[in-house]
Amino acid sequence: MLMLNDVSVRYGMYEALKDVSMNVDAGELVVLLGANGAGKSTIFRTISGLNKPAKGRIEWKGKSIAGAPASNLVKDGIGHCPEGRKLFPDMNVSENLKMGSYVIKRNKKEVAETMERVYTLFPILEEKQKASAGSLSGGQQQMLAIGRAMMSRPQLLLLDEPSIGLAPLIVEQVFDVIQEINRGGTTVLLAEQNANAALKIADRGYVIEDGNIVVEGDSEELFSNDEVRKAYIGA
Amino acid sequence: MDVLAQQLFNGLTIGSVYSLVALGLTLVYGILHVPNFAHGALYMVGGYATLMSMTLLGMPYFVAMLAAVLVVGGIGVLMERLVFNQLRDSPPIHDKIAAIGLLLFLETLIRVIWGADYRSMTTPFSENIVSLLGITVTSQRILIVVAAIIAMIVLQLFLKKTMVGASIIAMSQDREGAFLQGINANRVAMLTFFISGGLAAFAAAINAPINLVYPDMGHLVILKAFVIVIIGGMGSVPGAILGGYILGFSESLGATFISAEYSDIIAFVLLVIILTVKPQGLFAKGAH
Amino acid sequence: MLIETKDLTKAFGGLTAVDNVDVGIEKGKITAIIGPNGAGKSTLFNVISGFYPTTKGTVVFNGEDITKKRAFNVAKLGIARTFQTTNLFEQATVMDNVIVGHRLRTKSGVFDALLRTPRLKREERESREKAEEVLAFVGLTKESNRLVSDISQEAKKRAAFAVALATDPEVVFLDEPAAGINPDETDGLTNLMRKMVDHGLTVCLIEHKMQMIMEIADHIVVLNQGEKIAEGTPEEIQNNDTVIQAYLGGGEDAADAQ
Amino acid sequence: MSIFKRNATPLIFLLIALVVPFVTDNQYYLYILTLAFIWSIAVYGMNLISGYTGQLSLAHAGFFAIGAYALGLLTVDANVPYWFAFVLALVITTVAGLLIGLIALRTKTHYFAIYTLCVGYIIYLVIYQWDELTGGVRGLIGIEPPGAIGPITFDSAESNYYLVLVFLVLTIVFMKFIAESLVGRTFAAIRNSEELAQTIGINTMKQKLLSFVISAFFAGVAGALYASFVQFIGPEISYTMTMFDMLTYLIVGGIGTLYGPLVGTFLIVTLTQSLQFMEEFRMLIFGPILVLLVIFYPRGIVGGIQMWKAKRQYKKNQKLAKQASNASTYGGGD
Amino acid sequence: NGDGGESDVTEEAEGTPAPGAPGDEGGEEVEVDTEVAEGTEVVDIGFSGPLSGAGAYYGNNTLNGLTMAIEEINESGGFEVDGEMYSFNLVSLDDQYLPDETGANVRRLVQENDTPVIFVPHSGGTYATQVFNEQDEVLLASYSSEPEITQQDNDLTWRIPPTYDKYIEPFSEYQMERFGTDLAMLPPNSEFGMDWAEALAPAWEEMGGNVVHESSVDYAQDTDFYTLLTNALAEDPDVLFVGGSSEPTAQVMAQAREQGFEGGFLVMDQAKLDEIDNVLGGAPEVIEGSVGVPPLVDDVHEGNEQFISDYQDTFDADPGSEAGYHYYSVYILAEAMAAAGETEDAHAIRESLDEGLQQVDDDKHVYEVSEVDEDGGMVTELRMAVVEDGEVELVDFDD
Ligand SMILES: Nc1ncnc2c1ncn2[C@@H]1O[C@H](COP(=O)(O)OP(=O)(O)OP(=O)(O)O)[C@@H](O)[C@H]1O
Ligand SMILES: Nc1ncnc2c1ncn2[C@@H]1O[C@H](COP(=O)(O)OP(=O)(O)OP(=O)(O)O)[C@@H](O)[C@H]1O
Ligand SMILES: [Mg+2]
Ligand SMILES: [Mg+2]
Repeated sequence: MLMLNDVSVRYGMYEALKDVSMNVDAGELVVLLGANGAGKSTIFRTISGLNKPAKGRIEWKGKSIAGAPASNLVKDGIGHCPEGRKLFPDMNVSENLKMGSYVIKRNKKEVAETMERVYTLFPILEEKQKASAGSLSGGQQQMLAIGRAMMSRPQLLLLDEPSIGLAPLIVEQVFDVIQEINRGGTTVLLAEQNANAALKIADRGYVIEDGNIVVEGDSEELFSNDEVRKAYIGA
Repeated sequence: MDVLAQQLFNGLTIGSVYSLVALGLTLVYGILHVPNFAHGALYMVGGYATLMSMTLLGMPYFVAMLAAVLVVGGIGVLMERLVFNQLRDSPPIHDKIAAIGLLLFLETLIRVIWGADYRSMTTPFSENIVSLLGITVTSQRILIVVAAIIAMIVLQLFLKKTMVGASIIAMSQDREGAFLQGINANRVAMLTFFISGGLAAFAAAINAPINLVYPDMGHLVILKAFVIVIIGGMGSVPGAILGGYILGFSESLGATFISAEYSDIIAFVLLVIILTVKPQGLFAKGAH
Repeated sequence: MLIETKDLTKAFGGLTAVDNVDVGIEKGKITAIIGPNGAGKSTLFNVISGFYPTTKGTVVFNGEDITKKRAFNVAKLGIARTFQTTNLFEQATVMDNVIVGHRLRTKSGVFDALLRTPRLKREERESREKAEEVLAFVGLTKESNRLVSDISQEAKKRAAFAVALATDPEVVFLDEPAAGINPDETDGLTNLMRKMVDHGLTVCLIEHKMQMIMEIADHIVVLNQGEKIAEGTPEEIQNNDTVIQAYLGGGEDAADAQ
Repeated sequence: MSIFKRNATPLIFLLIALVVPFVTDNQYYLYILTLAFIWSIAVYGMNLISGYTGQLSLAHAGFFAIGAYALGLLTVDANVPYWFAFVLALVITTVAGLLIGLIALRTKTHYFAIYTLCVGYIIYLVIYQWDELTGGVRGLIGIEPPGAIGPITFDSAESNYYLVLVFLVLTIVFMKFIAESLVGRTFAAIRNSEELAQTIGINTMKQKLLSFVISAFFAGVAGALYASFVQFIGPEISYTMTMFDMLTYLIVGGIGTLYGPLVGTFLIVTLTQSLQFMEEFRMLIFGPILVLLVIFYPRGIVGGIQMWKAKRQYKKNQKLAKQASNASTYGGGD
Repeated sequence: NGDGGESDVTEEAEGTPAPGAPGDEGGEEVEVDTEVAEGTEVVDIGFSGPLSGAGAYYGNNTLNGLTMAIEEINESGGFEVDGEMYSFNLVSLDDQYLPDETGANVRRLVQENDTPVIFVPHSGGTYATQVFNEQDEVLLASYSSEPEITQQDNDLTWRIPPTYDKYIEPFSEYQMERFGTDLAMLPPNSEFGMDWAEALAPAWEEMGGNVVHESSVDYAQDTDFYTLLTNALAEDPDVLFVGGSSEPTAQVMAQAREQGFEGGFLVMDQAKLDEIDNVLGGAPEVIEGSVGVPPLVDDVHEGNEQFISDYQDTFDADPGSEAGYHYYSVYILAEAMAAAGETEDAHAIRESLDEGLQQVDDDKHVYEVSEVDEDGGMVTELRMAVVEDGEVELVDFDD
């Protein structure tokens, strides 16, 4: 469904991605592992149109999308829950969620349904509907960001380190939700440093180092790969 | 005649105009971070567009007003496309300079086409005098106050209650976050400039009948609008409205109780005092 | 203790980012500060280094109360720091960046500049020599004439170290020095930090890379939601339940990266 | 020898400037050149704070006017001897710069720009309204030409030209010395990042204030020279439009460059004169040119030339680097 | 001039627009506005005024007066000086109202066109020029009613309009009689307005009146005049002193009526009653009881009939006094040159202005100027215009 072919991305002179190739099939949950600064976010930003690739091809549902503006890709079914959350701090929780449904805004029923679903997944958000996003705790903000990304009813959901800064208990909860979203039919591409937890719910994974894909395989393979264990999972 | 009541109404009138101009400025300032020094020129062009639609094309007042809003809104969009969009990543001084270039251009253009002389604009409301509660006003002045308040309410409803309006706010709060919801940045930028220009034209169209139309008419107004935007907080819609009225009232009361000569200084002194006490502005949101 | 904070508190509006924290930084040692995102680590640095005014509490450096001192004065006393997001003068060369780092140890002003006084010449020479010395120390001699915007992420980190070292500090505060660079390069930076200590400097750093922390830190302080929840040697911290709960992760799920 | 070689181009221009009065006795050319030199001194002042230190000040037409009015009032109303009045005028401008700077510099970025714009406007309004002191809108007439220095008098256009030229050269040398010294590095550090400048022990407030005060001083020098050159001043010299003119000179020439202020002022002043016949249409061209310039040559003419030179140098270096291709950038030190 | 070796008579005219006089040192092109007559020597006369920017409207009016007169003179074959026929050629430069620009322009005109006379229609430019015009030997023809410009001991200044102080007494007397003794003053904050206000207040009080309110108004920039009017009218004045440019003045007057003012207006001479009436689209009830300077078009007599109708034909607008005076002054200048027998020597021309004035044909007497006095000021016989029962009437000062 999603395919990257020899994609390179530069920030000025610095080459953050070097000939990256990968693919995600419909319904899969694929995890992207890598250290700080390895290039995970860059891959996501490039897929969702925030960065333009210097070279290479990106295909989504058979169409080339490299360089397309982010706003079109959202309409096309790619949802991105970005690093740093990027919420609208002065809007309240329900307004933030509404903004998430921008591309399906005409379909009132669908919007209401999806919002219901988000509230079921994260009951705390329903409680805090009227609180401004800026006043939420880190964990709540992360839930809101995930919820907002779901609001556009994406076929592919890009989740950039959703567990960052969350207490372990919440982390577990978030991973459960991701799994549930995936089971509901949404394809998920997930970036994580918490390899252990991620691999548990993922079908497949890629390991990225310094802008290169260095290892790929299904979850068990990666889990049992010694180097991966050593670098990202620990003893 | 009750001087105080009359002055309060005068403050309300002039405050309405200030608020409208400041609103347009604060939108582009807060959302696209463009301190548009050419905004006063848009106001001026709005005055001419209304007047010329009435005199040259024979349009009725309200139609001419609408035409002016569309024309000046369109100029705003052009400015965004051709100039400010190109300058998005350049250092902050540059868009100010470009705005000054646009200001010079627009002002000269008008002068070349229609000359530098003052023109007056008569509307069906100009001569209709109403006296109530010890104050005397023309219906044009009532129109200014009522129309401005309606325009502000409509704008606020548009921003708060419609998705398109919300997308403008969203972009002001987090640009990338907005992109990721499918909001087309270019469209929002153009829309913002359109509204901003339209508001300037609207302000000019309702105010010109009690004043005059001439190429310099925007100079002082824009300076004061900057003051208002800073007092009210950059990008804050309620702040601009409140600031506009604060200034309108302080001027009319200041001219009465302090000094008429220095009434134009009030705005600037107010700003200097505020920034002296609070360098980040009155309604600054936390430090960065 | 070289630096000691007492009841140090920093609030932003309603949010208490640093909450009654007491930490001590020992001379000639490497102290690490860890904790989840938003725990208040960077804020703690900002308060100690005079960037943010303190809400409550004191900071004592070498026996002197520096709580109320502003950033530039703190730097003059010998506390240097780097930022979490590398902060350099992008459009200048590495050398120029580092030369200005020594400015606080020079005295010449406008009149020296106009009269080209011997003092100015001497200080310009000293600044350049200092810059060369620290660039050699961090291993950037070859890059010294390139624009900062043109060098690699890792070189930028080193350049930031060099700028900090050019201020002739007694102690350096490093905010996530290894963020955004690969494991190999991380080792390089680890060695560099060790070298700094060997040269008599005191190092205090924030890091999320646990392997690295456990390897080089003499002492670890753990913050969570603005509060200090633990401190001790790497072994103690690794086995501290509270820390595992809040940061390192409990259960098998969160055996944590790196 | 090397000093001459390094500064060859400026020195050639200086030579040309020195011989101009011998080549032509056209008073008009001398007048225009003298005016252009005076304005560029003011623009150099602006460049120091706005270009080198990165704080866009829009109050400098005000400082220019303070210098001019101080000189005018001291010579006309108070009959102070010329050069004493000149020095006093500079002291007054500098003190005004210090007081305004102390408050204004607490604000940052846009706020600073608009704050100073308002300060400039207040200066204008005060000059305009306080007619007991300033003559208000009528202006000040009968300002003295520069007083004699020993045997040298300044009653001819040529002598005025040389006097202003001397001030201009001194200004440029001053700016060059400052820019290349540790002080200049300090200002540049503040421009690049105030935060970082503070961490490396720079008292940014003090340094910004220093830069601001010096820049006001130069605006004052220009104002005082202007007053005694034109011998009549009115409030319009402090108006926002004057400010915008100065800003235009700076941007066209190249903000933050050593010769930008001179190049920009000279070019626009002479261009304005030669396009006199276009009257109103001049601005129809200038406006768009200004816009295009900031879009395509953000660092003005001088900056553009520097960029072009740097690129050429870079390409050369790349070639050399390729030839001697060896990697290894650092070795962890020892 | 002199040792430049060049005379101001630079060429034999060919009947075409002269393309920047050849022989200019720089060969620099300067705009030339008028056609010269065939077979005559050409005298360049200079002009520096606001032709762009906010003052362009005013500047162009003054220029219109000049060009009209020059074209008439040239079309009629020129004027005779010392047995030779001469044409005028106008060289105009824009100074945007800025004194330093005027300084540059005047120098340029002297340098490149060697003009013996230069018209400057504002006092700032006049002051800036007075610094050096004696040295450069150029006659400064200043259109400024500021009395001070002829008190600078400048031997080469010619003040064209009457000084404003002449109006004050008769205006005051009339209004005091008709409406009463309480005066509220709203002068414009321009130079002219200040001068008027400073002269009017003491004169009014001396005549037994009270000044109940005074505050200057920025007629050019204020967004709304209501506030100031409310304060002025709160003092219940009988007479209101107003007047900047005609259009804003009209606004102020109309708004005063809106707020219930029923007294008279004492209108400063910058504003013209006819223009005010035009702006208001004919509002007799507003201008009723005004006293002001007679609009040129209401003051038709033998001397200006032709001028007014020609002007209206050419420019499709009524001439104001600035156009009228400039028109007149060109004829005076031509006669003064004839009287001096000299087209170059500014001193000689200046000395002969009064003589020239007396020689001007009766049908060119746009105004009734009796003399050019010793200081170079023109002395005009003045009348005032009053609006009584909706009609503008002219009243001689003695009446
Ligand atoms: N806007 C930018 N400009 C310059 N360099 C950048 C930019 N964004 C990222 N980089 C650099 O690109 C590299 C890859 O960054 P990226 O954010 O993709 O990493 P990541 O794998 O998401 O890391 P993290 O775990 O920290 O989120 C890093 O070295 C980073 O410093
Ligand atoms: N200038 C500020 N204004 C308001 N709140 C702030 C400010 N700086 C930090 N905070 C808040 O203070 C808390 C602590 O932030 P801090 O940057 O110190 O965290 P940290 O421990 O360094 O996290 P990280 O590991 O992500 O860098 C956060 O909630 C942050 O949002
Ligand atoms: Mg990332
Ligand atoms: Mg941090």
